[in-house]
Parts: sequence; structure tokens; C-alpha cells
Amino acid sequence: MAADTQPDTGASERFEDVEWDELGGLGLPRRTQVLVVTALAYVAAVAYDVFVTDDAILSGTNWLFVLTLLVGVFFVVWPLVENRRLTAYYWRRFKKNRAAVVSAVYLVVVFVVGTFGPLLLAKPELNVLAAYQPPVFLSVDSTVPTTCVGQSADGLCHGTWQYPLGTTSDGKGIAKLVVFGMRVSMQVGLVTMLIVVSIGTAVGTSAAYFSGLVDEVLMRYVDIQQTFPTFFLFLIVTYLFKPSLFLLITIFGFLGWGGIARLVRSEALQRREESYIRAAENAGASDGWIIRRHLMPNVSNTVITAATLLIPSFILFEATFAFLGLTDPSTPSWGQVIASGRGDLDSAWWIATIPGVFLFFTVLAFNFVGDALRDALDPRSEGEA
Amino acid sequence: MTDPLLSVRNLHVQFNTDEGVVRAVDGVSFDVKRGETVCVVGESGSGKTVACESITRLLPMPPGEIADGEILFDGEDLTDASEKRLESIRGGRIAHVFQNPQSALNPVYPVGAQIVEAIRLHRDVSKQAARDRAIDLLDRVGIPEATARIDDYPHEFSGGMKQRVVIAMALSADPDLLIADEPTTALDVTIQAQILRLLHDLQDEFDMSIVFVTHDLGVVAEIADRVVVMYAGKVMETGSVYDVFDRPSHPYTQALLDCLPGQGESMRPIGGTLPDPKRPPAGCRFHPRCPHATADCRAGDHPEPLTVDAGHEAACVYYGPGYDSSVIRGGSASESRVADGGAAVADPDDGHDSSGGDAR
Amino acid sequence: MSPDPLLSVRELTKHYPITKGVLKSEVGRVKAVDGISFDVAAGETLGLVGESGCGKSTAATSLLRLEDPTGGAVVFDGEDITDYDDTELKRFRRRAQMMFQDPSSSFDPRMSVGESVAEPLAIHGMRDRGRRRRIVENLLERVGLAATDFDRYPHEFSGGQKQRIALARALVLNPDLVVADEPVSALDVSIQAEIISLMRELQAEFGLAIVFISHDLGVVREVCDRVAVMYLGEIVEVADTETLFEDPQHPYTRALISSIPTPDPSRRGQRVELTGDVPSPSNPPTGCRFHTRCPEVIQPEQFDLDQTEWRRVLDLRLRIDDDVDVDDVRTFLVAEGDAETPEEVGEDAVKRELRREFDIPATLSDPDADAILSNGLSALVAGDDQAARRTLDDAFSTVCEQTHPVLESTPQGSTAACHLVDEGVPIDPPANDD
Amino acid sequence: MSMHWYVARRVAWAVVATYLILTITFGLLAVAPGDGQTAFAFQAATEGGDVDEARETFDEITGRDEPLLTRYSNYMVNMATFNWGWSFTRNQPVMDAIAAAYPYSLMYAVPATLISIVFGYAIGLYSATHQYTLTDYVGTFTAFFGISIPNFWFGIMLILVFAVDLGWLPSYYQTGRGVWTLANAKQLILPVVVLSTGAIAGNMRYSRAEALEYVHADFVKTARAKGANDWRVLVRHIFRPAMVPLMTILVADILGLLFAGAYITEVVFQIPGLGLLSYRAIIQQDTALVMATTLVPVFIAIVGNLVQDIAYTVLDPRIDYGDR
Repeated sequence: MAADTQPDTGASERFEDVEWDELGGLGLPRRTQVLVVTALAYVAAVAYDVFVTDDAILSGTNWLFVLTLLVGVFFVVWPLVENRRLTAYYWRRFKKNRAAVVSAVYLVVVFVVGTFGPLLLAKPELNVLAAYQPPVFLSVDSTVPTTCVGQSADGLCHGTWQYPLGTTSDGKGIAKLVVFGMRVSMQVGLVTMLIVVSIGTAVGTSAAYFSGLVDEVLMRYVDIQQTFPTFFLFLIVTYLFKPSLFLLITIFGFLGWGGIARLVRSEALQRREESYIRAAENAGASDGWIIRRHLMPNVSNTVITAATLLIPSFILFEATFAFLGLTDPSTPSWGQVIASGRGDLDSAWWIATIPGVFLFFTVLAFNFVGDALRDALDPRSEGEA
Repeated sequence: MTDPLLSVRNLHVQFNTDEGVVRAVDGVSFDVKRGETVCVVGESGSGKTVACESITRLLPMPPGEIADGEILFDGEDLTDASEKRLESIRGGRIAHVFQNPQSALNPVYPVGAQIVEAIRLHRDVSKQAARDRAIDLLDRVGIPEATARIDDYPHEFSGGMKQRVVIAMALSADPDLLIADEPTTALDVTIQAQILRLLHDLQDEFDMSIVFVTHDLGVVAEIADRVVVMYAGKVMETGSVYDVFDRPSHPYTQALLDCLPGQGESMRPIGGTLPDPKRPPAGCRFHPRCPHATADCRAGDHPEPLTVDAGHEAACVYYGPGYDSSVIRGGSASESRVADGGAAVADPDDGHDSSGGDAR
Repeated sequence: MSPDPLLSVRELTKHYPITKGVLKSEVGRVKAVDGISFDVAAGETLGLVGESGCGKSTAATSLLRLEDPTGGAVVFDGEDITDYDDTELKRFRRRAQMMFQDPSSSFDPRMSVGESVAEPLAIHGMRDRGRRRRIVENLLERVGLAATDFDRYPHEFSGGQKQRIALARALVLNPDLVVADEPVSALDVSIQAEIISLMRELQAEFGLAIVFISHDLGVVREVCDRVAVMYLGEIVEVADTETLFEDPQHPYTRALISSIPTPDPSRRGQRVELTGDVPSPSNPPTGCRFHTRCPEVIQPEQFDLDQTEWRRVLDLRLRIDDDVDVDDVRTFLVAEGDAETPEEVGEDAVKRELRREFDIPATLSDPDADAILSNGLSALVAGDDQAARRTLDDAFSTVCEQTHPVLESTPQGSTAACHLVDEGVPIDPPANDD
Repeated sequence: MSMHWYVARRVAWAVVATYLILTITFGLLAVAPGDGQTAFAFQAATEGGDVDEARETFDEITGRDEPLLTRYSNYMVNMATFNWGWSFTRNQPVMDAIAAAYPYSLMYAVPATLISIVFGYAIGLYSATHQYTLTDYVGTFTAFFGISIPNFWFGIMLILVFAVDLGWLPSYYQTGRGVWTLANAKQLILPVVVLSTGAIAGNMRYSRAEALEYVHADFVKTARAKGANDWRVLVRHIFRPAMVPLMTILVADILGLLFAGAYITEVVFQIPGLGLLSYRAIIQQDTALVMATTLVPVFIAIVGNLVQDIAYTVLDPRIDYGDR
């Protein structure tokens, strides 16, 4: 079996020679150190923004978005980089699904453009003169736009590069709106997901770990929360209070975690029965060690998959409410643009169509990626690759 | 002598996977006579289950595929039988019992309903008559208070009792052939003994042939009339149970016997691992682990089955011209085998079974 | 055995409460382990065998305090570990390790096997990553793998290889005791042999004591110095391996040994067969727990029944105490076509059927016993369950049911808990009816 | 624990959940700024009434001037007696408005539900039993399409193509046509398509996943070994056990997907059902109507969950009543 035995380098040590009494306690791993420092810095920055400055540097939603990105770096990117061999193995499994790879690339583009685009671009502005411009390479009857910004010929108004995707009825460039919409969608999807996953994981692991009464109380609460359709709750709340993106994110975030909590609980209960947890216990590991080193990483596979599949539903909810006009009208979102184009279907079809295409593909991409992740990360199919 | 009930001839079954073609069964032949018990024995991954599930095409196809060979059952070639024809044979003339009784019964139906279903699929009888027969069958396989238990659900039975229910279901249409795939592996030894006894008694009562698949040579010795030893998709040795146990003639059979624990003498591991099913070694499939391997074993095709004695064949070059078979058969041939578990393998190709050679 | 064993288990008990309702009130207890005692000397291998559900795995986890025992003492190297606090327990964990049955779940799929093997080192304070790696690489080579396997993940290994790695993990803290719970049961015979040889080699090299848990007596015979046989939470016999196999004293041990299939077709059919399943540990039988299945169960003095007949009569009696429903028997006979309706089935037919169901001959070899049985059955068929039970219980009771036997030394040098042993009743295995 | 006891517990639980939800909505109403009041006052002002008087009248009507506890008990009693208030925009009791609207919702939601169950499960099962075939790939891909496409946008696109461009179907729903007329059927086509697309996809995906759990199960192999044909294996041995988990999804699906989906569909197609009623009430700040139209689906959801849990116990003999 040991065919490729390496020559003894002389550096090898034998376990029976270890003097146990000489060994000291544990140090914190590097990731934890950096994590603590970053967390402190983040809290300080938020506190400064809230208590010291008058003008908010970043809105609440944006601070949450930054937090989401930091969490992503520490709990997804860092472990992936640290365990390169495992990452490569998951990647090999993931890339079998070509649609998912394409989707992932698309999502990265949307993420980058949506995150950084709005920093570089000015907010789309109302310009009645530029209303109803068709997208570039396309043309529309000259009677549709009030004035044609691009070339006008044979009674047709042609699109122009100034507004590559055309304009809305109030003259906002759709391309810009799409970019700003990307940010809203990414923020809603990712931040809500972070809240849902954090609470869901915390509740799920606590229920599984403490069991008994704690488990009973938490899970019965989840039962109630799950019965209450978030869609209608949000309707009531936005009706009674002022609608905003922040409100949407918090309501869906704080009431949408029931499914994840149940999932994490059942996963954690299953994992806890596995021999490797017993083995670690038997080696003298503390509860904290087991949760941190074994339970969390192994439950994370399921959570990541579920989270990826949750994101599109949040994006869809946001778009739906924006379409209904139940969100903050000053935040440009895809749903809003679609709603604004609804009355002009027979003349300016592109207004409702183009943002919808982006919305559709973004949701589709998340679904593809989530599905491929499930296949790639599913421990049950481990070893088949 | 009459024709055998079942005759598997040069059967090839393969799986087409992304990583290549797996020839799980690669030219297997054996016969089952009426009223006889044939044991197909081999390690996990030897292709024994695939071979047996191909007989009535229970194996999902695709991805599986019968690439070549014929399966003659009572004179009829099942490899080109229609699905409809196979359905009437399955459970009718050929019945199956599987390894894991815990999952072999549908959890949402009472056991009685499942036996009644099996009966009514092959016999045009009333529900009441089928139910009466189901009670009778449950009683015959040793379920106490059959009348009371017929409406119980599978989860209300212990493992051994479930296996009895599965056997009752298999017997529902008086089959001519029972294919039992490791029916006792998941059970305790004490329960295993009960089930083996039961099968033995039922065989006489129902006058059927049994193909019994197992990896446990102890079980083989207990119930077999004849034995087919498989390794890596090939048949290594066939013969009567006495031939095979008293005069094991293939080095692989000897190795299998030697690694049985608890026989009083010191046990010897075979060494090495099963070959990669996608890239089996040239020549004899067993040569990388065989202590007697010669240059002839390492090249060309797997050896043809050669006659050792009447009715006793071994696929080993030592029974061919130019070889002295006493090298293998003389005494305990395994002396020359390297006792160390790992170091026996010299072939670099399968030194490391990264694909999980002995994994299921 | 040396006067001071490394491990000494005394009256170890582990009960699981069965709770019911919202208030979780205890309605019963699963007596998984019910007062077992044994010693393991340094460097010795003790086998713990029994059918599934006999409590052997619970015994393992309780004696290592992976679960807290309900009662009893576990003395390891002179100290009772059931009194240990967390710090002491952690020190104990370094010296006692466990190996698990299922190779597919014994390793964290997200850790390389090297990290898994090195984990105990880190837990016990070895901070130097490089040093951990050097030690583990060396150890992997010694269990027959390569140093380069350190970075590979569990899914890249076969079952047999994983058990080698599991062995490495159990050894890496240089323990004095390893508890191996069915370490080879999930493996093919040929792979089993390899792991067993490896375990034997390593045990010799490091002077390990091993508690080897298995349901496979063949494997146990291969690796163990002494064997303890468990049945329903109790130890029924302890003996040196060879003594146990050559001259088993407890009928259960005899039945277990006889159930092992032997690769010798000329010896087929010569076995003592146990009927039925292991009873539930939540409600174990009174007296000797094995009396419900024991082929050698002692008969009352006034009868002289054939042992097999007696066993079946006792089966019938015990079942009637539970739930034999005469109406079911009638329905059965209707299903069999003996009558049109349950009411038409005659009394004699029911009695015949009851006897048939329990394989009791039409007349017993002892006429007195037969008369009593016949009376009892008549009462039962007449619908007087009480009278039937009284009649049968009075006549067909056994010492095995009433008195719990204790472990006693036997002339063969083993200890066994059986009335046959302590009463010196000559052992007379039942005739095989095959 | 017996099944009756279990069912009783679940029913009691549903009552508790209802009570909690009503309390929460009451709490929300109590803390929310009185937009309804402002609207009412504004309406009074435009009609030439006295603003302050209007405010007081409003408070009186809604009982806002009474102590919190009294208001709470009044609210609960009113809720329990289905005295759900007065819709000032429609000048009728809220219950009447709902009674008038719900047939329109049923008119397209019922066919959409049936279609999505039948087609969803049929395609899902077919896909599962024909795994890795071309039809399976097409089926799965279609499911992704259905799940990902936003209902409202899909509706608009269908209107754009079939109503605006091709002119085959009307783009908006018009009332006043007989329920069983061809014209009515015609104008229901697009809403049904929109609503069922997502639901079919959802059902298909879940039923495929569930069925796949069983396709390779040992007991399915046993059934085939008995000589059962493919159809029988599919229906009796795969679909029946898969029904158990599918029940859960079915209810969640009908409630979640259809209710939320119906809401948006009605707005897009201007169908005067519950969704549009609710939407208009929100726009017009008709608080009593908003509360009623949102609470109706919530209560249906509670009842649905109850039914689902009970169905679960009927379908799965293995369920341990004490465990839940």
C-alpha cells in the first residue's frame, strides 16, 4: 500500500518521544487574530459614523453591506484559500456543471459592477428632453420620444451610445439604472442572507447543542414564525411605517431565518453523531473546539448551499415590492423601472424589458450556482468524484 | 442429466461512466441446476451482485449494459427477453432477496399488503385468497402470530424478522429460482444462523434452486452445493463445495480461505488491493497479488477456466500445458506468500488505490 | 493477571431514561449496561462480544466517560476516573483512546487526514505545527501509508486505508489503552485480516492494552487474550480466549460460538440454534436474562422432558404470558382453509395449531407434563386466560426465570453466570433435530 | 402518544399561533403613526368638513381614544366575531368587500393550482425516473426557468407579446363577463400561465428531488424484483412514500407561492380579487381593509399548516407522535 514511501529525511519525529508535560496551552489561530482586529476596527468605524459625524458616511444598509463583505472574506474566502487542496476538489466537482460556472462568472461581474459602479457613476437624473430614447442599434417611431437624442431618419429615432440601453419615460438612462439596480439587488440579497444565516445558524446550533427546553422553545418559536408569511407581514409593516430598503432587509432578515435554523439544527444533530466528533471528544477536545473545528465547518456546506438558494428569493421580493411601489422611491431598483415601463408597453417596450432581463438572469444564476454547490458540497456524494 | 435451470454464458456487464467504461462483469459463466444451491463468492467489487442482478435485468440499464453473453433460464435467453416478459419472470419464476432487510420493505405499507401485492402480480386470485396465502407464507417463514402481525408496518419488525418477511414475499409465487444477495450480511451471527436454516428448509419445501451471493466463505460452506469464486469481474474457480473447500485450486481461493479469522491457525492477509475496475491489469486479474505469478500471468488475457477434476475448474495457467499444478495444489501453497499486509505488491500501478479499490 | 490491572471496571452501569409527555417524566429505563465488571492488564487485549443491542458499545463509551455512567467505578491506573474533573479527564484522555467502527464517518471530511491525526496533539498543547506534521508523517508511514498522504482528504482513501489512519490517530498520543469498537466489522474479510495483523504488530511494539469490541467471534479469537461475553447489558462469561473457544461454560457462549459459520462443508448443520431476537433492554427478562432463548434452560425437577420439547413448552408458556390471541389462531386456521368462519374452528384444531406453531409434538415425552399442557391449552381456548396462565405458570417454571445467576469461577478457569455452572448440573447440549 | 392527542395538540397550537399573530398586528397598529387618521381627515377636509372633528370622529370609530387594554380586548373580540371593520374607501363592511373579491381570485388560482400540481409532479417524477436523459435535462432546465422568472415581469412580457404585439388575448381583466364564458376563459389564460409557471417549476423540482431519494431505494428494487411494472413501481412505490415530504411542500407552495404570486398577478392583470383589493387599500390608506386582506391569507396559512401536519401523520406510519 505504501508504494511511494519517501526516503527518511531524518527530520521525522516519533510520537512516543513526546514529553507531554513540556507542552504549553493553545494559541489563537491567525485567522481569529485578524478577525478580532477587523471586528474591532469595524465597530469603531460604525460608532464614529453614528456618534461623531453629523452626516452619515455610509447609510445603514451600506454599513451592513460592508459587514457582509467582511464576513464573506473571513468565513468563505479565507478558509477556501487556506485549504487549497480541498478547494480544488470542490472546484473540480463544481465545474462539472458548466451552466453554474457561467452563472458564477456572471454573478461576479454583477457583484463587482454593482458594488463599485455606483461609486464611479452619477445617479441617473430626470431629463424630460431625453425621455423614451431607444437602446443603441435599435430604433423607434419618432413620435415616441419627445426629442430624439440620437440620429433621426425616415421617421425613426435611433438609439445612441449616450444611452446604450435607452431611457425611461422621465429620461433616466436605463444602463445607469441597471447598474444602480445591481447594487440594490446585491445588497438586498447578500445582507439579508447574512442576517438570515447568522441568526439561523446561531439558533440552530443552540437548539441542537443545548437540546431539551431550549430546543423546544426555539423550535416552537420557529414554527410560529414560519406560519406567518413574511410577504404579508412586510405589506402590513410598510403600510404602517415608511418603506425603505433597510426596513425590507431587516424584516426579511429577522423573520426569514426559520428554515435555516431548522436545517442547521438537523444537520448539527446528524453531524454530532458522526464518529469524528466522538473521536475529537475522545482526544480531549472541549465543546468549543468541537463546535469551532468540526461542527461549524461541516454544517457550513449545507448552510452555504441553502444561503445561495435564498438570495434569489430575497432579490425577487425586493423587485416585487419595488414594482408595487412599496419601497423607497429614491432608491433606483429594477422592479421600479419595470413598473415605470408598464404603461408604455406598446410604444417603449424596452423600459420594462431590459431590467427584467437582468433580474431574471441574476436570479437564474444564483439558482444554478446554488444547485451546483449542493451537488459539489453534499457530503453524501463525497468520494464519488 | 437434464439441462440446467439457469445457465449464464460468457456474460459481460459494463457501466458507462464519465471516467470511462467499468467492466463490472467480464465474461462470467456458470450453471445452476434444479434444486441446487450455488454460491457466488467474492470480495466487494468483484462483480457478484452485478452479475446476479443482470439475470432478470434488475440492474438499472442505463447506466448498466449487458454487452455480451447470454442468460439461459429454462431454455429461454433472458438477455433478449422483452421487459414485459421479464416482469412476469421476476417474482414469478425468479425471486430475489436483498442484503439489507432494513430498507428492502416499503416503509409506508403494512407487510401483508406488500406480500399480497407480490402474490397478485403473478396469480389471478381474490384479495382475500391472497391475504390468506400471505398469512400462510408469514407463518411458514417463522413469523409468530402471523395473523396478528400481517397488518404491522415494517418498522415494527426486527432486522431478522424483516428478512423473513422479504423471504416470504419472494416465495409468494413458488419461484423456481431464488437469488439471495448477501441476505445475512447485515444480521447478527445468531440471526444469520436462523435465516440460513430457514432457507435450507424452504429450499426442500418449495423445491427451488438458490443462487446465494456472499463474501463470507463460512456461509458458503454452510449452504452451498456448488461454488463460483469471482474476482474483479472474472470467475476464478468453480466446483462443488467439497472440491473448493477441501482442494482449493486457485491461488485466490486459497488466499481467501487463509485470511478467514478465527480458524485456529494463524490468519494471513492477501496483501495488495483490488484492481481499479476501469483499468484492470493485463493477464490474470489476480497476478499482482498472486504469490505464484509467472510471466505468462502478467500478459495477454485472463486465463480460460481449466479443468482441475471433473466438475471443478480454475482459471489459472498452472492447470494448462507446461505447468505443474502441484505448485499450487501441493499442501498449503500460501507459505511462499509474503505475510506482510502491505509490502507484497510490487506492481507500481496499483500500489495506491486512490479510487478506493476496496471501497464499495 | 498482574495484581494491579491497568483498567478495572466495577459494576459499571449505564441506563437511559425513557421519558414521556411534556414534562418528560421518566416511565422506564433502557438498561444498556447493567453492572459489568472486568479487568484489563497492561499490554493485554480483552474482547467484548455479544449480539447487537447487548450494550457493548455503550460499555465502551461509558468506560471512557464519553458518556457519563449511571453507576459503578472505572479505575484506570489506580484512580477512579468517574470522579475526575475536567482537567483530570483531559489528562486521562491522552492515555486512553478509541477507534470507531465506520471508516466512512470517522474522519472529518473537511480536514486532511494528517490534520485529523495531528488534532489530538494540538488539543494537548503541541503548538508547533511543523513538529506535529513531522510526528504524523512518521506515524502514517508506520501504519503502512506514505508521509505524503498527510495532505490528502478522507474521500481519497479506501475503507481499509481509513482504518489504518484511524489506528494512527488512536496511537498518536502514545496511549496506554485503546478501546476499539468493531474496528474491522465494516471491512471485507481480506482487508480485515490486514488491519488485524497491523493492530497486533503495533500492540506488541507499544505494549498497548486493548479493549476489542466485536460481534464477530472469529475476529475476537484472532486478536484477544481474554474474552468477556455480554448479553443484554450483563457479562455472562469471561475466559481466556482458548478456554472460551475450547470449553465454553455459558450456554449463550456455546450458542454464539456454534453460530459462527465455519469454512468446512463437512461440519454443516452442527449448530445450536438460538430462537428469537434479543429482548428489549428496557424490559429485560427476570432471573437469568438469557432464559427466554436458552437452549439449555433448566426444567422443573418433576418432569423429565426432552430438552428441545421443554424449550418449546417454555416458549409457549412465555408467549401466552405476553399475548397469544386465540381469536388470531382461529382466523389463521380460516386463512389456511381449515374452516369457513372463525367460529367453526373446533377446540382441538386450535390446540393442535398452538402446538404446531411452537413445534410441540402432539404428545410430550413426559405424560404428566403433557396433561398439564393440555389442560392449560384447553383453558386458554375456552377463553379463560387467567386459569390457563395459572396452570402453565405453576407447572412450567424454571429456576432460570426466578433467580439471577451470579458470575462464578468454573473448573475450567473461566467465570460464568449460569445456574448450570453453580449447581454443577452436567452440561448436556440438546440433541440436534436436524 | 396517540394520534388523537397529537392532533389535539396541533389544533391547540394553531389557536395559539392565531392569537399571537393577532396580538402582534394589534401592537403594530398601536405603535404605527395614524396615517389612516390623516387620510380620513384629509378626505373630510376636501369634502368641506371640519378637520379636527373628523379626527375625533375617526378616533371614535376606530376606538383610538380608549385605554390600550380596552382597545386590545375590543380588537380581539371583533376579530373573533368576524366584525373586521368598515372600509371607508368602498363604503361597505370589510367582510363584504372580501366576499365580493375572493371569487375572482379563485377563478384563476384554482386552475393554476391544479395545473401546477398535476404537471409539476408528473414532470418531476418522470424526470427522476429518467435521470440523466435528455428529457430530464430539458425538464430541469425548464424548472430553473420557472423558478427564476419574476412573476410580474413574466406577466408583463406575456402581455407585451400576446396582447400588445399579437393581439390574441386581452391585456387587462374586464369584469362583467359571465364566469363560464369563453371571453372570461380567454382573459384568464395569461394569469393562469403566469401563476402556474413558477408553481409547476417548484413542484417539479421538489418532487424530482424527493422521488430521487426513492428511485434507488432498496424497496423499489424489491418491488421490481416482485415483477411490478414501471408504472406500478412509480405510483405505488416511489410516489406514495414521496408524498409524505411532498405534502409539506405542497401546502407551503400553495400558500406561499400562490398567495404572494396571486397578489402580484392580480395587480399586473387588474383582476379585482383579494390581491388587488389589498393593493388598492394600501394605496388609498384604507387601514381596516389592509389589515383584513393581509390577515386572511395569514389565517389560511395557519389552517394549511395544521392540515399539512395532520396529513403527515396519516401518510407516514412511522411518525413518532411523541417526538414532535
